[in-house]
Amino acid sequence: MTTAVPRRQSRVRGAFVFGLLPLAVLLGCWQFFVPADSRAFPPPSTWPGALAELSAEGSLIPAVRTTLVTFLLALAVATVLGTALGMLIGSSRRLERPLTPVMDFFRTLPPPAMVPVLALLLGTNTSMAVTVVVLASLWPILLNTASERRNVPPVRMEMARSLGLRWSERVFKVLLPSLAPGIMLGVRVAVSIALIVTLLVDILGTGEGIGRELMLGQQSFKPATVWALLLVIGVFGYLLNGAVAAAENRLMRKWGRRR
Amino acid sequence: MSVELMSADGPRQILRDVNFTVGAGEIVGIVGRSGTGKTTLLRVLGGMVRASSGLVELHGRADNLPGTVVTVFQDYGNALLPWRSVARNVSLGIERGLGRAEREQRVADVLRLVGLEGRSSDHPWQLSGGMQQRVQIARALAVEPRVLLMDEPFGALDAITKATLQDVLLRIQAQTGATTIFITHDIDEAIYLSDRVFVIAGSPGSLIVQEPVDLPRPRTQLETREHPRYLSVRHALAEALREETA
Amino acid sequence: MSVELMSADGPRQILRDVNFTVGAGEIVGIVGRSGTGKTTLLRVLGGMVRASSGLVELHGRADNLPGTVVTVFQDYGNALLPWRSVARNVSLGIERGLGRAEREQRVADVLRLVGLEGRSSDHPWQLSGGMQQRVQIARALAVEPRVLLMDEPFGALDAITKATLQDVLLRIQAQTGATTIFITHDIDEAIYLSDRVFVIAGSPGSLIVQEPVDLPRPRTQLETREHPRYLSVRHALAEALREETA
Amino acid sequence: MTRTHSLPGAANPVGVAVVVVAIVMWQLLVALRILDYSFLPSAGDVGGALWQLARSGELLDSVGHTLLVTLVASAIAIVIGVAAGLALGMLPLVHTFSMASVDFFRTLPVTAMIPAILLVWGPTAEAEIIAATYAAAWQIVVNTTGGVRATHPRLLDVARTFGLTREQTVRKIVLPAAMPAILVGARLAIVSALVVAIVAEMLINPAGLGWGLVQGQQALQPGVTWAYAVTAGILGYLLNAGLMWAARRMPGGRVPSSSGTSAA
Amino acid sequence: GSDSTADDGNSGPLKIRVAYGPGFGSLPVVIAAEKGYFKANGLDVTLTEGLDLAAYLGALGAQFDVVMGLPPGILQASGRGVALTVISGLNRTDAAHVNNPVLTKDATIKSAADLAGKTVGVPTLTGISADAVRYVVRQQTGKDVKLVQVPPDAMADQITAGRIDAAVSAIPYFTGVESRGIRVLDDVVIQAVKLATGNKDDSALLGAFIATPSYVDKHPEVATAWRKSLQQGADFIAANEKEARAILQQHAKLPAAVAANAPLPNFVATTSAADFQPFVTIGETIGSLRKTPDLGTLIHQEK
Ligand SMILES: Nc1ncnc2c1ncn2[C@@H]1O[C@H](COP(=O)(O)OP(=O)(O)OP(=O)(O)O)[C@@H](O)[C@H]1O
Ligand SMILES: Nc1ncnc2c1ncn2[C@@H]1O[C@H](COP(=O)(O)OP(=O)(O)OP(=O)(O)O)[C@@H](O)[C@H]1O
Ligand SMILES: [Mg+2]
Ligand SMILES: [Mg+2]
Repeated sequence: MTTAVPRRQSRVRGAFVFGLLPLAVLLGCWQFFVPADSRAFPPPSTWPGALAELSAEGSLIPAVRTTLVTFLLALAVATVLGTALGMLIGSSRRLERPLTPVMDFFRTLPPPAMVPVLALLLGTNTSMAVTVVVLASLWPILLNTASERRNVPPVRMEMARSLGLRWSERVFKVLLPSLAPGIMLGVRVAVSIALIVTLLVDILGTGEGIGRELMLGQQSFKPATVWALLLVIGVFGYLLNGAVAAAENRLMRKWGRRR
Repeated sequence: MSVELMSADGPRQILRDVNFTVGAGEIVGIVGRSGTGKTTLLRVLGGMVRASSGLVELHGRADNLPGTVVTVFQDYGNALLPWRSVARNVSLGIERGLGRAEREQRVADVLRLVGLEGRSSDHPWQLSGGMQQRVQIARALAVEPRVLLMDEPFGALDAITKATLQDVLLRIQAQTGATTIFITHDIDEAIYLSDRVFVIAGSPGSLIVQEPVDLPRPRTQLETREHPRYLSVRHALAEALREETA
Repeated sequence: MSVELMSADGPRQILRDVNFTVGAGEIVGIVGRSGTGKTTLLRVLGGMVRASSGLVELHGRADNLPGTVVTVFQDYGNALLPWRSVARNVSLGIERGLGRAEREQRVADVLRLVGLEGRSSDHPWQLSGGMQQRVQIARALAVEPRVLLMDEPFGALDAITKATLQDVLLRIQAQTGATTIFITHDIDEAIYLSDRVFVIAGSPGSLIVQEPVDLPRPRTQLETREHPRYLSVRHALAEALREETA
Repeated sequence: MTRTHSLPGAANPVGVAVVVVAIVMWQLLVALRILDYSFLPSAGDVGGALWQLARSGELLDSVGHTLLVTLVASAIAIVIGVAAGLALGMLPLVHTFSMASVDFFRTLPVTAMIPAILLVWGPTAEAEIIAATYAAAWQIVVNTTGGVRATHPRLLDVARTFGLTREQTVRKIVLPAAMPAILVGARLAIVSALVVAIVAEMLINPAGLGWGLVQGQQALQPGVTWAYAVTAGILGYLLNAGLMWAARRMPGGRVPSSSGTSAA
Repeated sequence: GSDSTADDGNSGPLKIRVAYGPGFGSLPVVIAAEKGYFKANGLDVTLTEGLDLAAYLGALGAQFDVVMGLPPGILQASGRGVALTVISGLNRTDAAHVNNPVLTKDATIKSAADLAGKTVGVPTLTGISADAVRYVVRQQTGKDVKLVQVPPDAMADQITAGRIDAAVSAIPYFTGVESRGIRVLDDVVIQAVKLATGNKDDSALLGAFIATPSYVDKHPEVATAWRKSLQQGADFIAANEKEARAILQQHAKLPAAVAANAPLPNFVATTSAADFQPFVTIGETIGSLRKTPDLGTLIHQEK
């Protein structure tokens, strides 16, 4: 933990690139060992073409935009809501006990079952899509925040009170930063859930976005398009998580928690 | 006042019938064996724990105005914010109200008082134990509290730093007139700083001695400790602490 | 040996050219001002930090056998396992090798030595600061280490508990012959316990004094402190510490 | 202030009361025709359908199937996820050379992979288990990795000073320190496994609650559809409660209630 | 492949694995299984019921020997080079057997052509109804229509709630919706087929069963036996509608009223290339069909 600071930085950057090694190996094996005419597993070399075709149709960019808007909006709402609720639930057993059964219940309702109901109540528009995605991706943030809240040393909150900090100061200057590692962890999990559910809602709800292209590809037997889109989604997830991880790393370094 | 806390086997009484009044501007040192409830008493005074019976009043009021009663905690490791630099830890209590320039001035001042002027951009985990405790003291001083509660403030410090900070405390207290209550394991420190020394003893802890220290002020490390009254107070306190053990 | 650590503005040298040999069974006390690198030195000895130059050898070997060198940390608050009870914290180092009955016996023994026999089922956060530190000491004693490193072990304790534990340490050390290196801010404690007292001073810290304490053993709190040699050692050390400040 | 952290799952009258209030509200909203959709039946209708399904034994069969798949998938996911998370959290080399791929793979929607899974494993419970495990494992991997990496450095110093072997350090220090994060991961994972099992049942393997849901839709019986959805929710709650119950009883694995130190 | 027939032929009925979508449309399959027609025709059928027909089609030849498909999907798969042969038809829609009517509350919508620019619910975004709506609107107005996926059972509610302007329903989901003030318009698939054939044709194939050519080569008797079984099922339904409905009710757990009153499609086990021609036109027009398959080899020809 001593001279690791400069190395740590390069390790983070290294992880960002070298971490793709297993994926590269997998794709390589796929390319060379799976027969070129495989119906379900077309070799990766055919994917860019499929993507280009989609892009030439003019449907790729708008689809990506639609999906991105829903996803980012939902992730932002889920982060704010999850943090706020997690903070409440983590700080009070009196709130946690009555809410847990209801929360666990709603957590388990499969999103495909929620979509029709919310479509009824809210309409098939972006706000419905965002609601569904929030309802699905809220939980990791909420649970991680609550768990982190229970682990904040009591001395820290007492200190804030003792210094005469206002409620808002205690929350924003002491509590939220204390919870940041937990929130970050929750966001990292939520990112993938939110993306997956956004795609699902693309299909079931708004009928637009990458999810729709994915399903069209699947139902019209264009496996290369499907895999290419999955690659795009994966790369997007990887970039996004890279950003979250970088933020998390910075944070943890400030915390003195990284070995 | 009495205090009960929960333990593995039900509630356990920590403090019993502790009653006292501290005058404005008075300095009170609390001594007592480990685990007798000194920290708990300070927590009650600081409003962090509710007494199961009895109450705490400040200037005749049961509720504290924010920032008037500030505590320096024993557990400095958790009382500092690891993500803030030393300077920003110190400024935590004065970020509201004070202008930027004035705030930076005040932070620089208190850091100089505790001898950490060069370390303002380090983070707490880059400091030694004693330095962390000094940051905590600086943070408390920065808000210029009316009542200062300190739990073993100088416990992690070497003799020289300790003596320096003791004198800093006395000087600042004389300037601001802040009522000061502190816990220490060092009888000499208790006497040197205080107007009265309390001894907490027993389990559950109770206040067995309130020894007045009528030594003249300003005090100095050399002269005060040679004063005859100093020795007699020291004797009385040592007696009280020893008796309890026997 | 020298040590560098990273700070906000690049690497900072913490210790410079600290070289010494400690004989088997010797007791060494380290004193020095806050922030001079005492804890860092102990971390190097305990293998938690690598020296940027030089090396540490134990009985001529550069690598430690597990459990032979045990450290008691300064920040007891972070060093105890919050999810384990007192007894299970203490048994951490002896869960391998020892039979269940023998282990429980040993845990009970060391808890009695540090005066916590009634608190074995409590969790660390239910203990006072001094009690937590005693749990940490008990945990180290339980493994019967060949080298015991302690960072301000008795800093959070009142005078009586401290004296008791000092004598416990001396008795156990005499029985086991463990090499003991400890940091303290209390010169008297350093002298009372040690065969040699080291003074670390300056920034970066260096070892400026290695004062032998040739007081007879066994030592007792009353007699030893009245020994003429005691006073002369105390004088020499106080001098060394003061000089450094000037 | 008590810091004993009794976990949910024990008798929880207040929690039950909240559920009852929610059900009554639902019934009222439908009865007062504020919610007036044939697709959204009243709580009473759903209760009736539930009772019918329970009496005919269909419910038990469906629950049995889905529960089994979920439990097996969760168990596999927890074992694999914790192991992988420990490796990623503790071995910098592993972290460097695979974390980015983890981030890649866990963003892939399982639903899109279900056809591929069907192709390899067929319309079987195994296919469901594979899909559910895939979805669940990532949550544990990420949470375990995060929890492990946030362990206070002093605790690792303690492990080192007592000469704990790597295995002991993991078992006695790192795992318990990361346990709150792992438990959160497990709670998320169990629910993921359940949801994906249900989706797989709707799409490729006609069995269990998922198929019951589809049948309710096909049969124009929203009561039945909702009965299955509600059952899924109840199952989710019970699985969670069971997980927390098991966590409390894990040998030596008391859930730490506080990573901080005494307030004393 | 006559040698392989000898393998199984002697040792009892041939085991085949079949996947199909649930619902009224596949009633003959249920009846054939229930009444033992498969067994009588030498087939030992293992049935798998599920929603994702595309996934089943993808697993053809691997996990399944015979799967159900809808004409647009079959054409797309074939056009994409998936080796497949249609071995039987299943059900049809025509003026007397309306299967996919447009539902709406909007007074301005009189026919499918009025859906231009509207939001329309369809059961799946790539199915027959979706293609048909898009085709009709495109042909008659040159405009587009916004499609959203809505589970058929939720369509009436969505219309009532004003979330969608109209929906393309399916048997049996439009039964009784008039009582909620929803109008049931013409079958949009029939309309599309009429448009695509220049009014020559007014009936459309809705479902079919397919196998891989190699499987059919290896087991030439399967196609015949399968078709025969389905036809027997269809005949049974025609002759014993009540009992057939009871079996359906039992199988799909339908409420008695729905099972008794919902219209039944027209079940026909045979099919021909002509049935697929309109869908080729539709698919090419709306762009869902990129490469047109060879209709001449698509349908299984008995040798
Ligand atoms: N949160 C708590 N729950 C239960 N018991 C507690 C709690 N905090 C402290 N105690 C108990 O109360 C008693 C007094 O503790 P306190 O911390 O006040 O002692 P202290 O006088 O400050 O000791 P020290 O000098 O060692 O810091 C101890 O026996 C301790 O175990
Ligand atoms: N992790 C770290 N990163 C950077 N600098 C550090 C780190 N740990 C300690 N230091 C610096 O090293 C110097 C010596 O610290 P150390 O903890 O060894 O002092 P100490 O002698 O134990 O002091 P004290 O008596 O106050 O505990 C200090 O200036 C401190 O700021
Ligand atoms: Mg205390
Ligand atoms: Mg130190």
